[in-house]
Amino acid sequence: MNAPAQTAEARELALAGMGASRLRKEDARFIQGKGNYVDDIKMAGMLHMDIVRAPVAHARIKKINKEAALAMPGVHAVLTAEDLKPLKLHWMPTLAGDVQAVLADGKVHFQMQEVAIVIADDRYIAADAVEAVEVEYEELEAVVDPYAALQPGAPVIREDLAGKTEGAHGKREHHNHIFTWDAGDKAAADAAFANAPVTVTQHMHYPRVHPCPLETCGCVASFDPIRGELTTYITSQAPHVVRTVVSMLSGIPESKVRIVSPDIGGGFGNKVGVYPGYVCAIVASIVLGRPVKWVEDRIENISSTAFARDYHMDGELAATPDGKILGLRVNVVADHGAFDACADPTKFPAGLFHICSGSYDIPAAHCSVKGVYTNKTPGGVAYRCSFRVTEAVYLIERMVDVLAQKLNMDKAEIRAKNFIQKEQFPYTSAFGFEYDSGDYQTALTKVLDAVDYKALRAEQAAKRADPNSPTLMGIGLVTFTEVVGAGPSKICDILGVGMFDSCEIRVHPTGSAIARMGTITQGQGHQTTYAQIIATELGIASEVIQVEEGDTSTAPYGLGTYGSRSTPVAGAAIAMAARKIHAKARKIAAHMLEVNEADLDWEVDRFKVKGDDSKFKTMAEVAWQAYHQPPAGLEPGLEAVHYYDPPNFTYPFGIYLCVLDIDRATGETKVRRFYALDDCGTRINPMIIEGQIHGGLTEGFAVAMGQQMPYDAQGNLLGNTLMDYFLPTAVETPKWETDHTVTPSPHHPIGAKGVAESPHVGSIPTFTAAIVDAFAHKGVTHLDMPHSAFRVWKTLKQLDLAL
Amino acid sequence: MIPPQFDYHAPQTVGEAIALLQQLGPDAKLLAGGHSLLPMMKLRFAQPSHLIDIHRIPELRGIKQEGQTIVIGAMTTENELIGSELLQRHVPLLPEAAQLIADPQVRNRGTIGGDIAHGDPGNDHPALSIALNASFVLEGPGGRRTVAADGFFLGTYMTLLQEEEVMCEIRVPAFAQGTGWAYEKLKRKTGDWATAGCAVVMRKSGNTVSEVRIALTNVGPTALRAESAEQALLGKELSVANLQAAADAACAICDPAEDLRGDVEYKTAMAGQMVKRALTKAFGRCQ
Amino acid sequence: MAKKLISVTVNGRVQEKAVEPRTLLIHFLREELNLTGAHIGCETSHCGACTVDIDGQSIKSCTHLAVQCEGSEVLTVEGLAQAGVLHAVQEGFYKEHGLQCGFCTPGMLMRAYRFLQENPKPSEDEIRMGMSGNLCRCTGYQNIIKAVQYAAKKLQEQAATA
Amino acid sequence: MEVKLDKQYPLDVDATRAWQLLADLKAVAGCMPGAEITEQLAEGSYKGAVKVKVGPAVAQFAGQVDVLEIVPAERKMVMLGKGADKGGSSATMNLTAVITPDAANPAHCVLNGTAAVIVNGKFAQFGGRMMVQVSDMILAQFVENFRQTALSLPAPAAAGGAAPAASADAPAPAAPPKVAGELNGLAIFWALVKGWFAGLFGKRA
Repeated sequence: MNAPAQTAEARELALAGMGASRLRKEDARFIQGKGNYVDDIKMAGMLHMDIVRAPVAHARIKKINKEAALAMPGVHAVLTAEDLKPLKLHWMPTLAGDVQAVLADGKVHFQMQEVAIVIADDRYIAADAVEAVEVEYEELEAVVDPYAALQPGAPVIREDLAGKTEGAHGKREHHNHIFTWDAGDKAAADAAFANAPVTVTQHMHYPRVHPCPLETCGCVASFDPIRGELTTYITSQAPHVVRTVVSMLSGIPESKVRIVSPDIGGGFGNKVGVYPGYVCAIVASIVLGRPVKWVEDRIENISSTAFARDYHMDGELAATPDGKILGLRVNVVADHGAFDACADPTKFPAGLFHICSGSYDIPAAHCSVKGVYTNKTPGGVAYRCSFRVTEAVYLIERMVDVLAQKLNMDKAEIRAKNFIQKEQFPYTSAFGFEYDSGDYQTALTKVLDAVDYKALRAEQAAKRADPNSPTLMGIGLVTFTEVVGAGPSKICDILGVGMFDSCEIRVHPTGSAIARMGTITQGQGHQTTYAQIIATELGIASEVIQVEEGDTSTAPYGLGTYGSRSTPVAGAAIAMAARKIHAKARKIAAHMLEVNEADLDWEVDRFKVKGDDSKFKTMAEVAWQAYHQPPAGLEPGLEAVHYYDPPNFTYPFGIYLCVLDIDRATGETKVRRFYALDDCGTRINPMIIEGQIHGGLTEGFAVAMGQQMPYDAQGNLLGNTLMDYFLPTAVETPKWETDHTVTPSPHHPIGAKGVAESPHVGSIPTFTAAIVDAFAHKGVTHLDMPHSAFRVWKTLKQLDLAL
Repeated sequence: MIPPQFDYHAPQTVGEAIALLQQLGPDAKLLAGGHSLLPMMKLRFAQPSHLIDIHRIPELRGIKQEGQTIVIGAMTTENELIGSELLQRHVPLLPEAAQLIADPQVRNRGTIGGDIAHGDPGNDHPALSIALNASFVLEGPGGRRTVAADGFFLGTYMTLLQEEEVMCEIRVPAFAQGTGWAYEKLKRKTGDWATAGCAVVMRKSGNTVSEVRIALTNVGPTALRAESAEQALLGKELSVANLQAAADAACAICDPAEDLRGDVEYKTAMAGQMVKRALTKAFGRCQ
Repeated sequence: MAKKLISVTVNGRVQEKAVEPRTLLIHFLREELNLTGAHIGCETSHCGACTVDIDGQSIKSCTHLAVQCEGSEVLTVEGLAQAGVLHAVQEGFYKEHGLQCGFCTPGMLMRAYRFLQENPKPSEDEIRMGMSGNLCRCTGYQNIIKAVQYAAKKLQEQAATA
Repeated sequence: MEVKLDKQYPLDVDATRAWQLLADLKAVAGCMPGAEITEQLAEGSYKGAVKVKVGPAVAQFAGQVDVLEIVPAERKMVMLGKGADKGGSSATMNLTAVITPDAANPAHCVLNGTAAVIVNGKFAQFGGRMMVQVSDMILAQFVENFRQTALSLPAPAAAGGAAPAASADAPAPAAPPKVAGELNGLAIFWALVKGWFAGLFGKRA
């Protein structure tokens, strides 16, 4: 493959390493229907589990009658909390330090909560049996509004916490209060506001939404009673964490628990948590000694697995009359549902929300987040974002617009004025984050030029001047910074396990290689991109590098894939492991060429003797030597493991601009143009990066324009099928224009920052900004999502703009 | 989401189907395209103990011309409507409107008869058939009868179709030369029901409206014929004022149910907008 | 309830099975025939992940009974490649990065396969409409459209040379 | 989800007979399409069942009805109905029904019903779109049944006279003509009811 005659450039091209738009290795199986998703897995003697769920949001369980269900042919068991009690498995710990009922223990706390499970020969019988389980409820008053939940007389949601005044994150002030978490310097912020010539405030609700991957959650649990070993195939973004939790819960030694994440049909944060269904399937398998499959349906997925967002935010900015921001204050009431099952680093009950000072040099800032129980589904996961960064970016970008409107300043100008300047990096924010690198102004200029921002504003002014214009034109601009790659284990852990990640690389005697990772791809193309990093580091062609993930028995321990951490953390682990191998290879090459290591140069795929191109050894030759006859004193073989504990987060950023037109007759919105410039540092595979950005923008579009979890006053979820829950088709989805700048991360081995979540995080406030901008001339400073035709029309109507 | 158990019957003729309906009683349901019934069964709202699949009855399929009438078999699918040259020539409203229903795959299964007989105010064909002045041929134990579309829809899921009857044909008068038509449907996304919809069939003489039928989708317990709106236009030009008068008259009969698509005010207003758009488009197509 | 004996040709092979009348086609394919390419995404005929081809039409197999397929020809993604050669739509999705997690892909492919026979030279808007019965959460559709365009071009070339 | 209903139904029945019927819950239940009282638990407290059939969908609610208040002087009856179906839905209805005489015509009266209906579970989630329209249809049929049942009662001595002190355990009236056993049972009849109401109110506005 690498004939000596080839030039270095030709050989580099042949490696398909970093920077190459290499086609995906994953695709061959997917395009031929040979993927291996959880529901594709069948095992001998496998039974099917289905779940009896609560029809109401808040009620006592008076009686459960299993008899009719048990009498049905093909039904093997019906289990309730009473049956799990002896095993102490009727409750389980959550990732947020709370407990959650595995099966409702005398009381249901949200609609569709798990009440009982049925295990039967097939899913049809199981479904029939679920209908046959009779549950008597005594309905209780439900609380769906977090503000109402905090009223003195509000119904007690969590009776199991009666008298507990201390939660996992400090004092509990009220029976429905979970925690209050502060960041920043309150005194400094208050001082900034006290003397500020200009202040603005804005209340906004970031609605509850659901990640809704196309594949729902499920698992196949198989307990071998003879070996005492548990194997579980599961839709998890963090199989190693699941193994630890399962071992803790079941008492089975971690060495006898094998968790496998096979192909995952999209995660977007929905598949981070450990759900009651998984636990029940595992218990059922242990109890019955047979494999048990559980796969939820779409209604169960939307209704009972982890939601995202649901932040009620009050933002305040203090500024000078010419628009220099002096201070930021934020107060949040966070609706966590019935159990605190957020998936955040343990020490951060509001995730990394305190990145909410954004891309701006804000001297003083403070935020306070209050977590509250309601009779809604638990969750609060990072839906295609790094823990609560989406909420943070939304808050600050909205606030900057509010300030611009108050000061009658251009929305691009006010951003430029407050940017953290290129030379300020590394920059420590008022909240204590150390931003690694950035060049916001260059990126902003590039975008404004690309879309001819001035001309757009002129067109908008003309439209506004015309009372008969059938449309309103809105321009949304967002200049966001993300914080991803959680994270340094000194501050980031999950259940006490540091948030490092890992890689093990083995170079085989003939020069091909295998790498095993603690992460798990859900469509990001790890098997393709990880190999590209190794190819560049070791001079081995991507084509002959196998990447394996998701099997806890073979892969080194890792915290998994979410929060854009795969490239920043695992990607770094790959480079570091490869460099250990590279160092050993250099020793072997020096020995083979009978020179000192210092006399060797590395070129693409080979070590060359300085000044003599004819004397070299390729990595393949070195590998053979490593297994055949390593130099004295060197152990044979050519492999390495690296656990990478990042020194810091990475801080990708982007400049997004959206132009849309609102139909004054119907409230419908047409996105005319969406321009997304992303800077994710070093780019490993441009094709995949662009694909990730298209996807993130589309999910952002869905959230901003239509997604909602419509609960009524009694806690009924009124939109939990894909008829109502908005997933856009190719027809509704806008065309995306992408662009980029490259500002590598100085602390990351290959300078990469992570990208897949930026388009989601950044696009959502861009759509809202554009919608609000369309009404800005009428004094509108903010409108809550979703910006559905109906809701937009209501605004048109109120402002007397409806045709 | 698994449907409950049932017995399956696949009659070859309408007679067999009716016999089965008589013999099996109210626990038997006809299965047309299945895209309304099967989801209801998966949710266990509907638990019929017998499904009678009328998909294999040749006499219920196909589109033919009988003099000035186009006769559409009740089991004709939406995509067959879209592809029909006969319809494109004589009743272009149907192929055009059918493209706004559901999505490409569902249009391969969804049938015009099923859409009409289901009696769901969200379905599109009820309003279309009213605007087209269509009539339905229903066959039951007592033989065949023909009923007008206008008056067939009694309430939500309630029509003149008796439990032992099968809808056989939809009979549509061919458009006279110069007829204008339009179906305007506001929806949240592909595959959704209408937030509001309006079907119009119209003729003009000179510059005034000489004939017009207006019907509304999903803004009441049933599809609604907007007679008062028709009256507001007959013999008049399609001026801005008359257009508005017609829209206002249509809004006056709207009684939509609030849901995620919008509240009563929005849906009613949107009905008015759809009426205006449909009338304008239809008038422009009149010759 | 009494099972019904059905005879269906799936990917060219005649299959004779006794099924419960309520058996959904998607379960018949996945559970009975172990053809797990078609997926279950929404179960309410909105997402299209279960799309297969029946007698020359794209159908959502989650809302179709196996018994309704008596005597029918069913084609699934597993039957798309001929003699180990990928079909143009499969090649298109690979070359244009038209998939990520891969869950919607079999349904997308089966719809694209049929759509390009209904409309061999589609415009971009026609592709968006033609594929509007299939949801994808990963790609944002832009590359899926490119993939269909790639396949359309290739199929036309094949037709020309044939 | 909650549906508030506030309806006035003019009846061609004198207030006395209308009230006599209204005060007899068992008989009133008989007028509800698909409803029946299965057991008397106590004075003014009954077990009952309702079968609602809407197109292909069927719901069977079993539950309890309690008469909270009977005020003969005002011809007012307040009741609370609670029920649940096996399919995972529950409903409660708090209904106040009052008969007001028609001043103009002693042979006529108006049946006033105000109710707060709360529906939870599957029906709220998936049937919400239909809730108001369906309850309108049910009530309309109920009223027609009520009307005919009332008319079948022996006419009062002095028409339009003060209401006799009726009570919950007044003798049940003669079995009324079976009009509509369940909703959607008789579509043709429904067409008539619709027509009849149209007659009363003029084309619905």
